[in-house]
Amino acid sequence: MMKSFRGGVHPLPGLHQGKPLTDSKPVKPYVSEMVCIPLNMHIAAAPSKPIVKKGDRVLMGQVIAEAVGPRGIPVHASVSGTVKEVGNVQQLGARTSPCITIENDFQDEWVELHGLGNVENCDASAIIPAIQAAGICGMGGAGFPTHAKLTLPEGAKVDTIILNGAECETYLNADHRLMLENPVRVVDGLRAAMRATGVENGYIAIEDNKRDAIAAVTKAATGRKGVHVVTLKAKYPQGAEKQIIKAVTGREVPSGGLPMNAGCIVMNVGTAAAVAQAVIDGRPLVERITTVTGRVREPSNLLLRVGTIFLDAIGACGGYTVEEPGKIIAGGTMTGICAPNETISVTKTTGGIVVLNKQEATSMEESPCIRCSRCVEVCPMHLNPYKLKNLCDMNDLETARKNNIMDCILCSSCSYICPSRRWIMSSIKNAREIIAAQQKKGV
Amino acid sequence: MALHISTGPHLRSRQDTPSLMRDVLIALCPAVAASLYFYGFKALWIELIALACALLSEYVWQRLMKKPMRLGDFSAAVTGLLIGLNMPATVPLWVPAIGSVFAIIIVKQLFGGIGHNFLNPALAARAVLLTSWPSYMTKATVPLRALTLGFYEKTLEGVDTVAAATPLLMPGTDVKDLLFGNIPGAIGETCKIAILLGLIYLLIRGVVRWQIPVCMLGTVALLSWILGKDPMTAVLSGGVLFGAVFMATDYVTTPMLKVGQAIFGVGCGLLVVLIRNFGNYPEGVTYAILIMNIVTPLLDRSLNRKVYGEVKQHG
Amino acid sequence: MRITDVGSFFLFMVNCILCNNFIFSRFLGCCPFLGVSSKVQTATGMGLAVTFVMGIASLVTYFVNLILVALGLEYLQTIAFILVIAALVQFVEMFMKKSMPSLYSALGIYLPLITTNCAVLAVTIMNVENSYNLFESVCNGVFGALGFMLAIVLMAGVRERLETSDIPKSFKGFPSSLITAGLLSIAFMGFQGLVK
Amino acid sequence: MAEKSNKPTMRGVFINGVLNENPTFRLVLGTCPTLAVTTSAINGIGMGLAATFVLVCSNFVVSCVRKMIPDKARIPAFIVIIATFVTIVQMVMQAFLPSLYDALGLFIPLIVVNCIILARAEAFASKNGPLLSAVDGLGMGLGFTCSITLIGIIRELIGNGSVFGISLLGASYQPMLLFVLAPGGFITYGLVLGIINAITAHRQAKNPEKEE
Repeated sequence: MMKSFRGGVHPLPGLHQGKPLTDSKPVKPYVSEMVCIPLNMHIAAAPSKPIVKKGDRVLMGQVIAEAVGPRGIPVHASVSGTVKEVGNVQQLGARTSPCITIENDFQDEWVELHGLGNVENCDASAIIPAIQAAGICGMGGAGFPTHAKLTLPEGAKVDTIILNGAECETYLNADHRLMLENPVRVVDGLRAAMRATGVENGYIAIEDNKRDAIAAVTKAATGRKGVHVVTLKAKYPQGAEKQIIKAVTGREVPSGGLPMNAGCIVMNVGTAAAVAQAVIDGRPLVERITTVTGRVREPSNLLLRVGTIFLDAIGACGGYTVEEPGKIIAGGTMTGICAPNETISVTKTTGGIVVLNKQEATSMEESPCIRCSRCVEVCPMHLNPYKLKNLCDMNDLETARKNNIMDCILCSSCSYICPSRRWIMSSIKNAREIIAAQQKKGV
Repeated sequence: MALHISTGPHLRSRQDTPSLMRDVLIALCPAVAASLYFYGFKALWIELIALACALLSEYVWQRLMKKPMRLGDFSAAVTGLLIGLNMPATVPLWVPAIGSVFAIIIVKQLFGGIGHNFLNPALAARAVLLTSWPSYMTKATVPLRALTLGFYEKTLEGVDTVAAATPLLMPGTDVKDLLFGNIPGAIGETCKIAILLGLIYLLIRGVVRWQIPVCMLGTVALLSWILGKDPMTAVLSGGVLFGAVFMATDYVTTPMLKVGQAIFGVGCGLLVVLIRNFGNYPEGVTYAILIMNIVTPLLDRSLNRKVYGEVKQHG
Repeated sequence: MRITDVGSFFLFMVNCILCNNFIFSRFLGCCPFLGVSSKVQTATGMGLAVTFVMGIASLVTYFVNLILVALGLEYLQTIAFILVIAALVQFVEMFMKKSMPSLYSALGIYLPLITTNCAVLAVTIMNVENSYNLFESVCNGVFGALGFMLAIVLMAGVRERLETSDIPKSFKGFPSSLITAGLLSIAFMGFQGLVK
Repeated sequence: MAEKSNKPTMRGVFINGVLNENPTFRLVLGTCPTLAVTTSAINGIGMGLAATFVLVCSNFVVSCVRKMIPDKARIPAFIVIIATFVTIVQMVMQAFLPSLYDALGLFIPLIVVNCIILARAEAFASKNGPLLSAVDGLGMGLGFTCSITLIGIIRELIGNGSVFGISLLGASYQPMLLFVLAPGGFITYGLVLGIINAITAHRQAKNPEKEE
């Protein structure tokens, strides 16, 4: 039976979500001459502290910046070579980020690795430290440190771990290819997480537009304790934490709460694979699969070293098909973030690079709301986006708060479907930032 | 090189306001064709005049008030055409012209243009014309063309016009005549087959949802049956079907939530039966929908749905 | 129109609330209608307060009128009625403040405004002109006020919606409210003739 | 504006009432009669003059007795004064203008609660001398009369093709009945009000220094 949630959209039906460009392309590795590794690829903790300096020779997998605080994670060299620069570089977002630039010597000389061995037999209490040491954070997009997610607070009742293989974002196939090509590792990762937290039920939830991946994972999961594969209806945002919990377990995360409050932990399948590598081989997270697609000559799924420059990755796909790109998006077209330039780096969370041409990139002009009620129909949180947008425009944030603006998951379904091309999600996002700032001031 | 920067979504749905309005215009095509078939060039003139006046009013207003030009969203065209289709064939041409100007200027633009009018402009205009020149608006012609091809001119001369207070319930009209439109009424509303074609198109294209038309027609049928009338005739006579498909489904003036839309439909149906059977007007559709239009803000205000994760917070 | 049985009672009610609506067909009480209709909540409060006062005013003036007629002082009707209404509003306000503080906090602020609501004086005069008996007078007052309330609440709903609208500058405020009222009244014409 | 200059002159007060603070178009007071009786121009004039009479008299009397009335009993006292004059008007009209009296009907006694009159008594007459108050009443009254006659003319012309009962638009004119019905009242008033606002705004934009 296909599981789902209420609301949502089927984005870009004419292009089949942009997926066919790369869904049958096997992952191919690509290594660039230079990597620029940001030290703030994770959220919820301070950026890692660099422990190498310019001119140092580093080995692959060597810690180059160490974790700050209990939630922090270390950053490892993704190539072997010489440190060229330790300093701030423009990355995604408004401010620059601390980065370490390493020139690749193409030796791929690894540091010595110490794995725990088989996920089923290893010491369960050693799993979480191993995950932290490997520098793993959520690879689906947010980048929450995985060891922190798996470290449950006193009294938390968690009985389910869901691996998110929905990949509902447009254009991206990174998770799809991973599940297809390396299903055993995904299942291993889930088992490791289950053993580390003592949870009995593990689900791997995959949208029904990835039949081959479902088959592969089901095969890999056969005979593994407590592991179930769930087929989800292909719909956006099926892979959003709250929606996937609803679809898989029928439970709802309480307003303002965490998945934990619904007894669930949700992890991306990519993260699970990284966990498996960290536990079995002791291998840190230094590379990930990224779909490079859109207006590039050969859209592909690349296995990229963390810190690869976007332009190099695009170059590996034959370059642009247009003279000048209009937009380069880190992520899919629904929630992806616009790259300010072509020289930012692939991080642990970059699932895709989508290039749009000028015409696609030009912002559409807002026209008045015609009250078509489509935004209300699609909102996966069952809010009234049109009302929130009006309240934001009128700057009535108090009423907006009463109308559950803080429950919005910023999935942009409303903006996507709006025939008047209104920037509903943007307005809501801005208003929430103001409200959050006010609340902080209040405290 | 300057890259564009914005928040998501970076690509949008293909369906935009002009395409939705264009779909409504396409859905009206069968009704227009039927009106031409039954009433000939007179129908064409009425429709063109109404259309032209609506577009012109919109243009002049946006020009004078220095507002962004929005003729391209086709909403004025939809209003104009709807007004035209709601006229009886005998009407003098200045009547639809005044209707269009009133609809666009007073009902729509004075409140801020598209999306801000709280009444359906075409219906408000029809109500105004109905009150102002009742004799022109209620004089309905029996289209004889379906029976005796080519003699519709004669009916226009007034020989066979039925200055009927109740063009709805002509005795002896069978369902076939009702379906094909061989009954008196406004030029666009008589041929039910054409309107149903339009409805099917709108539903397939996802332009309208089924709630409002189905609830409205269902209520009319049910209540008429309770009152001892033939439900089939009640639904197929007069402007009920046209109203339910093209007027009551207007986005701007109907509720946002599905529940609200269902209540809206039921309310329309109830009022139609009420006004038809007990009121001053032979045809209650116009007023029924207008009244529900003004209830819409209250429906939107009072109806809430359960937000994800809301209940368990307290539990 | 008179009340003789249950059926005529319902017709009387429909007539007062829908067909001969105080605002939309009789133009009575337009000032508060335009002034207190920007929010649904306040409009509801105003409507309830008016219903309350109009019911009592109809009741009291019925007896006042009996006294005037007995004394042959019918020409003092206007003066007498307006004084009774003014006093009544004061009295209701004081009474409410003391014994029904919760109701007072909800409706209190609207009470002083009601003295100059012409609908109240009008309904008392209409009762006399139509020589309604006591029951009919009170019904006329209460249902008329409910019609007023319906109108003002609908109006407030529409105006709340129009808050975000891009209304031309010269038409903001009263002009657009008046035209809104005009359009509402067009819709209300549909109810005409429901009671013959 | 009257409040601005320390010593209001008669002419200033009068002009103020007719134009600058026109009760109908500027202060938007007395909306009920404005809407209800303006189905024809003659009704407008009749209503306007009746209200003017009451305004002048009540302003005069209120101003005369203003120092005798204790502050607490102010409003009831004003109402009694106003109601007295309204009753006089009512009886005079009934006797000499029965047809107009019938046309205006309920709205003659309702002059009592016309907010213009109470507002002027409260805002002007209770603070100024008798003569000045009477002039204020006259100005306000004539301002009111002119405005509702204007609305009456428009409604009668469009809705009936005539002005003051004289057919102007010819027999072939098809009157737009809506304008003499209830919705027409609201819409005409709203449109005229909006257009006057627009004209004022336009003028102010042209010569901004003249207004101050």
